[in-house]
Amino acid sequence: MNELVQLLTPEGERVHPPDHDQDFDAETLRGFYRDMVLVRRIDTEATALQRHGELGLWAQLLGQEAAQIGAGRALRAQDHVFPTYREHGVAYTRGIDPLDLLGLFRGVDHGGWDPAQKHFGHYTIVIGAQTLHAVGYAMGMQRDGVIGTGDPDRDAAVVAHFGDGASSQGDVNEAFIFAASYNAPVVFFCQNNQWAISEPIERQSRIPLYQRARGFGFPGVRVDGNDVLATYAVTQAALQRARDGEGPTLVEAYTYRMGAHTTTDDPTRYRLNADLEHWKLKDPIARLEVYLRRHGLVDDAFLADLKSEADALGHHLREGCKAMPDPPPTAIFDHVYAEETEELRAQREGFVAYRETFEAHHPQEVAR
Amino acid sequence: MNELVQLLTPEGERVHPPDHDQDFDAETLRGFYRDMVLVRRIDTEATALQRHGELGLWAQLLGQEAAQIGAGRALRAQDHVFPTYREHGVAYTRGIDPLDLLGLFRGVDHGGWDPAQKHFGHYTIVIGAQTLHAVGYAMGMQRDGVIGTGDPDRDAAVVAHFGDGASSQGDVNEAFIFAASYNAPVVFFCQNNQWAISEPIERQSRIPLYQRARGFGFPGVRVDGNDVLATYAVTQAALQRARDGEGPTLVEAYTYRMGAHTTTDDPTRYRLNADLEHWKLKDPIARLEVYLRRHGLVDDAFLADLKSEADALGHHLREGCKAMPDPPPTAIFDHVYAEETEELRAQREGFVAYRETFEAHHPQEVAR
Amino acid sequence: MSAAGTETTQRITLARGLNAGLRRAMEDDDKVLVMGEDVGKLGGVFRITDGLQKDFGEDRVIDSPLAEAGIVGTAVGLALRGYRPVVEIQFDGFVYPAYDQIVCQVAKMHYRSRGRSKMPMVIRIPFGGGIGAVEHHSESPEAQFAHTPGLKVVACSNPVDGYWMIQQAIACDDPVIFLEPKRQYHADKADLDVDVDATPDPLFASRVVRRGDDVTVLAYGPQVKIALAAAEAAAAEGQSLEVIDLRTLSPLDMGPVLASVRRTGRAVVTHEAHVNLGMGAEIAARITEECFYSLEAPVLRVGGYDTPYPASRNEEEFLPDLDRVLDAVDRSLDF
Amino acid sequence: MSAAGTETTQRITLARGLNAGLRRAMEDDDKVLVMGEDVGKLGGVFRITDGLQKDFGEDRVIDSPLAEAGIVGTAVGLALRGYRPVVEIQFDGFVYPAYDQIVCQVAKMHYRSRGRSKMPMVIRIPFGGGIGAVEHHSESPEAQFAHTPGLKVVACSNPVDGYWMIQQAIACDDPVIFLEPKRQYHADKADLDVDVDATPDPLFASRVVRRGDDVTVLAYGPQVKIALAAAEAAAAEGQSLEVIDLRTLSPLDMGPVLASVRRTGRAVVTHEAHVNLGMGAEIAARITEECFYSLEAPVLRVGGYDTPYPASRNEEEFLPDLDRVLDAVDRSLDF
Ligand SMILES: Cc1ncc(C[n+]2csc(CCOP(=O)(O)OP(=O)(O)O)c2C)c(N)n1
Ligand SMILES: Cc1ncc(C[n+]2csc(CCOP(=O)(O)OP(=O)(O)O)c2C)c(N)n1
Ligand SMILES: [Mg+2]
Ligand SMILES: [Mg+2]
Repeated sequence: MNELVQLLTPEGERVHPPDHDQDFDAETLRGFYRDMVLVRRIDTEATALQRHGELGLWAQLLGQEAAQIGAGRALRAQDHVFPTYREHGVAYTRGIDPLDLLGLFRGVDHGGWDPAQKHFGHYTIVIGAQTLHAVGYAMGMQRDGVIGTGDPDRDAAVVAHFGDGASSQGDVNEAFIFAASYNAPVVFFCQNNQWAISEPIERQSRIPLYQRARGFGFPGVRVDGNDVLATYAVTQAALQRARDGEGPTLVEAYTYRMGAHTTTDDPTRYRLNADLEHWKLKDPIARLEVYLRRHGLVDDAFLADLKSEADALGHHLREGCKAMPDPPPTAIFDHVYAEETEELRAQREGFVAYRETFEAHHPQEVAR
Repeated sequence: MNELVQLLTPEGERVHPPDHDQDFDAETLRGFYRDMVLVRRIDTEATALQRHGELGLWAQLLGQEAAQIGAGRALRAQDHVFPTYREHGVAYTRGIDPLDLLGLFRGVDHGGWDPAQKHFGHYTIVIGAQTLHAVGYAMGMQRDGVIGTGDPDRDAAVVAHFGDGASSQGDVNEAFIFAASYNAPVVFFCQNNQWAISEPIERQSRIPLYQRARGFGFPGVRVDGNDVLATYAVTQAALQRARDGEGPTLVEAYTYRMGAHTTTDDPTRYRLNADLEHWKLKDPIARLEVYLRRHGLVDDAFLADLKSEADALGHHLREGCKAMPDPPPTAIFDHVYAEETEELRAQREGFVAYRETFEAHHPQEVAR
Repeated sequence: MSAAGTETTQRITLARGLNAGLRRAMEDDDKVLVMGEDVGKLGGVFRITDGLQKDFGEDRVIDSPLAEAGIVGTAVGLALRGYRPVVEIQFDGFVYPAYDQIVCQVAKMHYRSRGRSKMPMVIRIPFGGGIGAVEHHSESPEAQFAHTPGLKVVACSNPVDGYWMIQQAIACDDPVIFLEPKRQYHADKADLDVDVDATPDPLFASRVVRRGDDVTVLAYGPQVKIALAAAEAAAAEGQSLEVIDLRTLSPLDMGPVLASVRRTGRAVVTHEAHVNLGMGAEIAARITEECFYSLEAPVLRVGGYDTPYPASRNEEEFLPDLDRVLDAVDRSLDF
Repeated sequence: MSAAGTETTQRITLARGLNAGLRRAMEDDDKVLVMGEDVGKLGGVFRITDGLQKDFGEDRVIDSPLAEAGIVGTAVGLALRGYRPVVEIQFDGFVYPAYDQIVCQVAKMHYRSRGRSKMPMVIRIPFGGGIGAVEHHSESPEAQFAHTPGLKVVACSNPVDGYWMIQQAIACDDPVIFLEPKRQYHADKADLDVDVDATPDPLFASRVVRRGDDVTVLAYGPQVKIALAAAEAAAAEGQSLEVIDLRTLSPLDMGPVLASVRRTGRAVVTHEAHVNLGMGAEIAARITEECFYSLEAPVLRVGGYDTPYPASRNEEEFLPDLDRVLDAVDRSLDF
């Protein structure tokens, strides 16, 4: 499969593709490694929190760490990201406290960060809807004059994340059309983890997904999504193209969903264990670790420090999650509108009055 | 533009492309010519009827006769067509009385033929919606075992018509995905007449539309849509592929909308007259006429007969249209359901009773 | 091999009732197809189509690409070709990408063709909240479909109805939006008699599920259980509530409703959907038109508030519960 | 250069009022964008955006590819980037491909983000029938949007309101579904005072447009003219109708409505949308809840029948007209 851009093989060997090769210093490589380890820890902790009833659900990213760290680290501060519900790794690169990701899955809010401040949109659950938002946002950047000025601190681009299943949605294909028509500065980043819940990629497309882009008039690249170096290099190039005003690119990060779709899913009903075992050999973290160790770029002290850091992160998540307060009942009525209507105000008041009739009878119950 | 399949040049010269060449006997060629002349007459008459207030609207096909006759004549009886609102030429090849096309535009019904009997669906006005119906119908053919049996009277396929503008709709792209996924026996026939009302094709796609198909994993072909021979040959091949079980094809018939979008449109607001003049030189009927005359395949008698036939058709349309009765008022309530609800029956009865109160006062008014 | 096995009575959940009903419909008519996301090997995220692909094959139980307009749009084509597609929408909140196909195509095909093209399609939608889910997984979209002429809309509330109603909906020559209260799927069991030639209630009929004299409580889907619990609680305080399971939302079967309200003089409607322009509005308007002089109080409505569905830790306060129904009953009685 | 030119008073149609309002909003705030199919050179199929692209350029008046989800979805992104998109849906019946983006994204973004992401978008929809058009060109989808929390829904009925309301809707930080009665676009003229610093009525307010004592008639959009004509005709027969132009459908401004009904004791609501679950249902339910003891008759509803929109030769019978409004008034008075 030589159409796949790869810089680091599953065996941890550095290879040099003609198009996207790049040198990385030790610091950067260690950084990628650290990122992936920490992000996997976020995922493991959140999964455990779900098992312990602290979260209602968790969408695991196990196996997709390289794709997300590569894509996330290629961003500049001024770039903007539109995620699905699984981009915990990208969120982490945007400086979002992983605790803020849990609120949605715990059921205390629909997303705990400020999209404008973090340059990272809210998780979008309706498959594909965010890709159009990404294109519109990119059109806004065009109108703001932050494309193709040559100033690296000014030129910006957008990344639209989506999955292999999402590639079948009308919205996603319309996003391709609008992006091509307006030459919008957007990178379509598809994590092809080969499953849309129980449906294999073959149900969505009979040919490699990256080829879809050509039919809309812009380039598509397939990158080894379990190779953080390749993902970084390819995304960086695509982002630069966009910032330079050369328009959209589709990046297909070829990876594998090593976990279940979410914590409520049971993949044994629809896929072979052998498949999973095969992909474990391509683990994104293991291959970078082999490379780093072989070249003496990490030592035991680094790894021990990282382990402590991960443990601390785990602790932060566990304690933070359990301490996360439930929203007050009246939160139901907050922020429906920027300018609240009298109608809704009256409904809120009715709600409060109604609850007060109970409070009189069962004060504790209502207090929480 | 050698990507364009052409068998007959605008100057009426026969050329022989490597892939889709075909021999046509004189009878067939005269048939095509006759078809196009009659279909243009239908269009002219309907346009005139609109001007005289007999139709509320008419969607003209002027300039698209070759695309439609080529596509329509390539069908076998058992094939099934899903049209837009402009496929008057295809409808004619399916044996639909052109008068039945007028009802929709006169406002007496939403379509006057039986889709199952004519193997020609109802005109669909919501752009692109019918392409999914076409794929579903083709999936039904697969389940009925009428694909790839080798029996020419049994093997069947579907044609989904749509325009260049429609290529931007989510539905159309989803139709591509479903067709590819199920390898459905469907020909996507896109008449790229270069305009979606006032928007030029460049707004929808920056590359030739036929290339869209490749990104979904099936072939696309661009054919000279003003060349009835080429359109026929290319559609026939695509249909045969579909009937043989080899899956979908996108045919882009490259043509030009010589009229307005509809009779209510004013193209002078958005396009240059020079453009139209340029395309007049590529007229689909003129070029075949030149060819037929040059090779002595038509004589004055044939042309005179055809003229009488067209005149008779015009007469039929004019008289038929004017005589078309308005639906009775209660038609509003007919066929909402296959199994009418009591609720609706009551509403209908209320309507009748209400009108009867008027009848008592103004008998004539209600009678119509 | 039928899910019924050899016994004539089973204790089943709503999920099993629907599964058995689908199975029987597929056995009875080989034009019946099941389509949707993950309906094959997985058996759907709620397992309603469990085992069907194994027994009926991939041609009849079709895993669709991830695109709701595509699913419903291809189902339209299959229906035009003579099939009877049963479409599963994975969650209520994901029906909207298919909204155009449903309201402009599915609903209008029979009318457009003046009866020549039938559209015997069932669109199954697991609906409503109460399962602690994330955004878009707890919606109640029924009013929008009920407002659309050409569609029929029903909601089942219990395992036995699930079994029969799904078969009746599939047998109906009109498109039916079939709402399934997802929080009931695995909640309660009921006795189902599958082998007898039972004559179930008609599909488009409401049913009095508890007799009473003081106030009529109207509910459907997930709220029927709550209305019954409210009636039980009210009885302890000497109030006699009549509870009607509406079952059909379009058409409405107003006969039993009007008869009841003429007797009780009071009505409360409850649903999870937003109150504003929810089913309760229509029912209140019709009752008032028909029983103006019988009414002792205005028809009162209990429903989801007019806010988006909240984060799940707030859904208990958002959803109508026994107390809110009783509160409305009291307000009606005090009027 | 403003459409207002130098005169302060113009006689304008609704189409011109909207055009002038859009122009002024674009002059006042350069974040305001216009987008949609054919809104550029053509000026829209109804010419509402006539001349705007010429004067404000292709970056601010954007011809979109032919895809409504794409139009609204990209408008969401533009709004998130700080723009104020005004989207034109070409005809009512073509809003449904964008339905998912509208109800799941536009309506919910502010709530989802707990107020961090505003969604100041206007979605203009020419709505209603009466122009003899083919299928899908005469729909009245307002109830579906009014049922959706997070959206605001208004309908203008005359040229002066068109001019002011479009500007107010654009200035609103919430998404507004802006309904324009297409059969009124070029029908009547009114005097518009553009240069004075007028203080128009608030956007979310109903307005009594004719005083009367016997029956309150509630209308919006294309039905306001009909309600006024009915009042005129009724006056000749000695009946005094109060007519209220609702103007805002979500939120409803019930104050003037309730005050009127408390006085008249009778109300008739009229709209082109299907009666079943139309705005009339909600209004009837609310009036009855609030004015139970003032009502002499149930609130009566006049509307489109519960059928798909018919072929245009039948639309006259389908649409509520003066006679049907008066018939309801008579029935109310006879109750
Ligand atoms: C419109 C819509 N339909 C269905 C769903 C239910 N659903 C949630 S995730 C999912 C599969 C998504 O697959 P993919 O795009 O490959 O992303 P992945 O989950 O693999 O990251 C489905 C069907 C949804 N969220 N939205
Ligand atoms: C969903 C939808 N949006 C908008 C329209 C209005 N409309 C009717 S025809 C048309 C242009 C169609 O262009 P194209 O697909 O190229 O077909 P053509 O009319 O050129 O044959 C538009 C925008 C519609 N009918 N349906
Ligand atoms: Mg996937
Ligand atoms: Mg076109």
